[in-house]
Amino acid sequence: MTTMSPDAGLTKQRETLLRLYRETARGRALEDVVNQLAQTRTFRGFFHPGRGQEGLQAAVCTALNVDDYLLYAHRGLTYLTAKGMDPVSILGDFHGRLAGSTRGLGAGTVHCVDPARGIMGQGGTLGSCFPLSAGLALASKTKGEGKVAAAFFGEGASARGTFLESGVTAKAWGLPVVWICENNGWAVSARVQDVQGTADIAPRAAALGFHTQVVDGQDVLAVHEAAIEAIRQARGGVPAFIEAKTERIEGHFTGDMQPYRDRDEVAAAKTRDPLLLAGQRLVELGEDTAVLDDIREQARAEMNAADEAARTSPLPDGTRIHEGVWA
Amino acid sequence: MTTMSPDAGLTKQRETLLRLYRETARGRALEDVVNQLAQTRTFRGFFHPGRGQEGLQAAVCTALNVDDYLLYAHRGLTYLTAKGMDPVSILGDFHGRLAGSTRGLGAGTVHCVDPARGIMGQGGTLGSCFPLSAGLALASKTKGEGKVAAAFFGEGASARGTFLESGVTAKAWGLPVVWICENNGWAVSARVQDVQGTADIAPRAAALGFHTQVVDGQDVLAVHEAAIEAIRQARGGVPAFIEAKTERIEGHFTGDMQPYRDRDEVAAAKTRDPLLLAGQRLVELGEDTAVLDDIREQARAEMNAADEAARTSPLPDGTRIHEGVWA
Amino acid sequence: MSDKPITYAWAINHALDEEMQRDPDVFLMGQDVGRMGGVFGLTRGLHDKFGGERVRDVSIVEHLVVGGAVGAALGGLRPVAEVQFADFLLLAGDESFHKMAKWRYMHGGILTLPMVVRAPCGIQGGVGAEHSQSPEGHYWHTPGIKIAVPSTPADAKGLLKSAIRDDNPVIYFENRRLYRVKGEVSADPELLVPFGQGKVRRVGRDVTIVAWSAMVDAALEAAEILEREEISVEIVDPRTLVPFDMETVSTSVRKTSRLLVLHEASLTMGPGAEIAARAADELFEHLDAPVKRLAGTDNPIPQNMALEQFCYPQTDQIVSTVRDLAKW
Amino acid sequence: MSDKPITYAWAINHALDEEMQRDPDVFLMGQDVGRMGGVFGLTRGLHDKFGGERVRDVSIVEHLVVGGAVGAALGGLRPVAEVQFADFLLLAGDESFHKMAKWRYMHGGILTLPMVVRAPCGIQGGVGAEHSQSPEGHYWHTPGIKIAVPSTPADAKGLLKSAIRDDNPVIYFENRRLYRVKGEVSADPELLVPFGQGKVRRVGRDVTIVAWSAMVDAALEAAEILEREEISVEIVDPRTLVPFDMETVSTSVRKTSRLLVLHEASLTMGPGAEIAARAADELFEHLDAPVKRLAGTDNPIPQNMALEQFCYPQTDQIVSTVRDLAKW
Ligand SMILES: Cc1ncc(C[n+]2csc(CCOP(=O)(O)OP(=O)(O)O)c2C)c(N)n1
Ligand SMILES: Cc1ncc(C[n+]2csc(CCOP(=O)(O)OP(=O)(O)O)c2C)c(N)n1
Ligand SMILES: [Mg+2]
Ligand SMILES: [Mg+2]
Repeated sequence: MTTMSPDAGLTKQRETLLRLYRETARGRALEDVVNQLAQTRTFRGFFHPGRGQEGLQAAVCTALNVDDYLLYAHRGLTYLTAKGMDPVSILGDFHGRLAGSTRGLGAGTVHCVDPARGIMGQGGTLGSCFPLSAGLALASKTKGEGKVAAAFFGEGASARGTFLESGVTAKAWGLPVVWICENNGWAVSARVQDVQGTADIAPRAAALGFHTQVVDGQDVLAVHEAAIEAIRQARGGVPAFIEAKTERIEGHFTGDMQPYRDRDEVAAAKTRDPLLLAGQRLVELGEDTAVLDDIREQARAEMNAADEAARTSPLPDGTRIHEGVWA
Repeated sequence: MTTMSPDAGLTKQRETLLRLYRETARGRALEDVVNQLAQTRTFRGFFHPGRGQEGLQAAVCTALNVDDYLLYAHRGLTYLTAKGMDPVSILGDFHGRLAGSTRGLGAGTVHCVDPARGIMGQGGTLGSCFPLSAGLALASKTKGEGKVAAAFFGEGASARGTFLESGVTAKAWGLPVVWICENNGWAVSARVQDVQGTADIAPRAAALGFHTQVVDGQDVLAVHEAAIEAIRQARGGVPAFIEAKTERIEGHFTGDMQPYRDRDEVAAAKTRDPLLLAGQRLVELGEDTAVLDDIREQARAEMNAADEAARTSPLPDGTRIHEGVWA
Repeated sequence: MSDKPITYAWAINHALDEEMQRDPDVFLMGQDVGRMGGVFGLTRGLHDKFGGERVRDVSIVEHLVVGGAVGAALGGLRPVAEVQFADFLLLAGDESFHKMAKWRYMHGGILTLPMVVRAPCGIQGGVGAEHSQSPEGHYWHTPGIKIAVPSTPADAKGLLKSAIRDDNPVIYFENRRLYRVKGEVSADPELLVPFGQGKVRRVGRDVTIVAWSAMVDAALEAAEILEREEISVEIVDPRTLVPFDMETVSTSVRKTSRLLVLHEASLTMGPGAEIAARAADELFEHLDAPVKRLAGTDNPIPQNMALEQFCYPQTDQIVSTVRDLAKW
Repeated sequence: MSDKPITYAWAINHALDEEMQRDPDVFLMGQDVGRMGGVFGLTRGLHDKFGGERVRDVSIVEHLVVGGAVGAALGGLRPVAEVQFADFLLLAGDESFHKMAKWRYMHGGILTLPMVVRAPCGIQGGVGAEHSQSPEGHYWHTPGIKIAVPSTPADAKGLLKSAIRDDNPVIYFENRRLYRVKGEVSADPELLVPFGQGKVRRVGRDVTIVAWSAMVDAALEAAEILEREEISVEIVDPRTLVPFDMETVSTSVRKTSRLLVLHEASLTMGPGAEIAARAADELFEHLDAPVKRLAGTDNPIPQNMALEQFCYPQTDQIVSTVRDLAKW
């Protein structure tokens, strides 16, 4: 690594931060559209708001190459936009229309897919990302493609048995997997300590020999740096793990009022909003607030336009259910 | 704990060691009978010889109370005899006769059962002991019975997802489980490093918050002490884990010539025979070799007599298959 | 807990409440069953009433939920485990197909596993391929497991209570489309619905429909329409698949000579196959028409809510199938 | 690899060898498939020939074996995964029932999963309830998975090669009782057996038996005995269950008017139910007798080898069932 003058370092940091701010803002703007769709009952399925976790998703996904594999999680949408997916095809899925990435079959976030950008989908059963990411990483390694396979999951899902089975194998085979645990402390209504007897997930990856980092998930720069290092390790054949301590600001799904959760805790979480924090940091670094306002405005405009395009796409008809079972 | 005079300490150690020697010898004598049955094709199923691992099995099971739960593993039989099960009913299972604990349904070691002695059986799928032991421990805890649930498994099985799911839950609920990993370095033909990327299993239990000990599995006294401590922890609500580094002296099953394994390694393993080592230690402590010879002779006589009783018991007829599906 | 109509969901809640009250060995375990009262609200109030030791939240650990219930049952408790969706029961494959079904038998028949797994099934709400299935067929092909498939609030309560008191492992499939359906439910805590006793939901002459769970209501609706065309439909609800009450089916088919089996699970190798096969053997001489099956389509369930209706039998399809059958 | 008779086990080995030779994306993964050559010796020599990168040993990680194969297939490889016993496939419930079967469909049909899982099935050798099953029925009820059930060495080779070249996920059930059975097998590496094409194993007039896997030999044996009584049996082996060749079955039943479905899996909700149900519908007017099923008993398989014979159809039972059928 070359050394930089303090000034160059700060400029670079500001550039990175701006990029992460933009991706965080884009993800949030997209979710705002989805919330709107949910409120107007245009979208009536389940949506798991990512508010509070957009920053870390942006920070990791912007560190990936376009052809690196991504298995995203259910909490929000920033994984997808930050990895380069077209918001029209994401929103097309929410509208259940042919513009969606699943051509009208899906409706909602769960199965958005974009293989050209390495976005290989999501399972409806938590923890299924572990063996799948190991398999994708194995394919990349076998073919000498140099791609990593990144998989996101919550701390709840990190208790699934697939974590262990895939972890020992990834280590034994030196697979380029990057596993990112979004530890928001809650799995629906269950507090992690209560059901797992610990608040810390990283030790279980370290025990298997993964390269392991624990990072403040609300600090986009810290997460971004951790991601770069994890990806470097993985490309070198050491499976890597990041535990990002984060905050679930909203309920588990849209409409969940979180009665099981302390109000003060939620209030405290709100103060750790990653977009807010990144914005403050940028201002500290001398960025003009107008620039930030503009970024957010652009993001909103982009997502509104995408929604317009998606909602006017045709609906599938009943025969659609029979397409795609077989290759 | 009260302090003892050095002499009293040695006497106690010798007594304990003698007891462990006897149980190790009994287990070995029983296996010798089974090997005989296999050689004469009286028993034609699979048997996984425990040679090399009898000592640790004896050392743990003699530390359990008669009503503590036991889920034993497939490697050998010393678990069962040391927990107090009648060799006639074990051998009855090998003969597939009504004297067997499964009344002729089983034939072989896998499903020997004796609920009166806490022996709750074995699954044919590795790793199924983890959730079952957690459930048994939960029952004991809920009912305030003070029993622990001990489960044995190899290092191969410790990669099964059930380990993780049951482990986090056992920790969260403070369940009295004692998990004993017999780490013999091999799962059939697979060396643990090659398929799990590590030779050490204990860290994955420690990561979940288990009380964890690593012990030389060929040293019966060391294992016995570790077992006493683990059981104490478990009864106090801290799930406990023991990794016993041990040796698989024979092939995976009777008849497996281990072509995949280095001869020197096997030869070295043989020098670490737990019965041999315990005998040497006893002699060092002043025990007469004649006493040891006598113990082994008695064990042989006991098991031969048991075999005689078992083999003359009636065979089940074809209707037996329909009994016991439903309560 | 009066005799006035309550929902299927409350009927389940009442059954749990009463049985926990009656027997201290009964306890609940599952994701969010505790303070939250279940993601569908089925266990509301039970955590407050019985405490965290008897209403146990877990992490995302389906193996532990089912396998732990097996262990707890062996240890003398009577667990009622919940998976959030019936599809997730398949994740605990070893624990459900092997441990729960076979542990007793493998160990000579001397151990007992009194346990229930509650499995919310059915297509509703755009939850997609892994949250919409009705996998009762997979378990009917697994000797050692009893299966309940209630279609009404009264049966939901009575069968769940029987399941909890049964000394065998039971999978209790509750259909999410029925949760808000109301019906009269007895407040008598000793009123059980026995396993293995089907019920004639509607008396008719011309065609027998065998249907359970949410398909019973669809069948009843179709029967009303057909009645206007003077086609008289008899509807048999087996209520449990294991044990299966073939006698009630036979009695009906002996009368009508025509059989339609109706279910939500996908057609091929679905539970209708077994019933049709038994009819083709045991009732051969009584049949005047081919045995028909109407069932879910042979594809995973799409997440798009608008497409769900195409994936399981709708009333008009039932009507036209019965109409054709009646012509024979 | 000549045309002289080889065993079913070697036929499988040859298929793997040839396909690995042909396509560098094909690789094997499973417990002990490497240096040991598999616990049943099926992969002997392949590790030496193709190296550890293409013949991969794993720990006790069935979830990873099946789910890893799904991932590897998505990444452009063509995995051939092995579970040591077909029963263990049920352990990877999420990975087989959900991921493997549905990942393509759930993602709009734009991803492709060319993968095979080899699953040794069948009752033999006293390995008990969790190592003896034939769970093809569970997977036939799972849209999105193809299923092969070869009964001869030639089909074992030809179907496995087709499976490996197929772009869909395939479960390949190889019966352990057949491993040592010999038969002529073509050495032509391009001779495939297509999926969905049943085969008439024996031509007859009076009764049709549908049988696959190890039950074909039992059916042939029974047919010889019945021939002496002048009962002429036609035997149809579907060879694959998905796709299922109903046409060959129909043609046969149209001729014989009598159908017996024979299989090793337990009777209730076994694959025979689907075939019988289809016959009861589609062939109703051609049937002169009840559709019969003869299958495994409805209990877990005991470990006592001496009891195994009571758990699946034996030749004498087939003979007497056909004899009764022929009387109609
Ligand atoms: C195997 C499985 N079990 C249960 C569920 C239902 N479920 C969906 S999200 C969720 C909570 C997940 O918690 P966590 O992994 O911490 O992610 P978070 O929602 O907090 O982002 C649950 C239980 C599921 N989808 N899959
Ligand atoms: C789930 C499962 N997978 C595979 C097997 C087949 N199998 C039986 S023993 C064994 C090796 C076990 O290794 P380990 O756990 O280390 O125990 P050891 O045999 O060394 O005592 C295997 C793979 C099984 N019984 N269950
Ligand atoms: Mg969480
Ligand atoms: Mg081992």
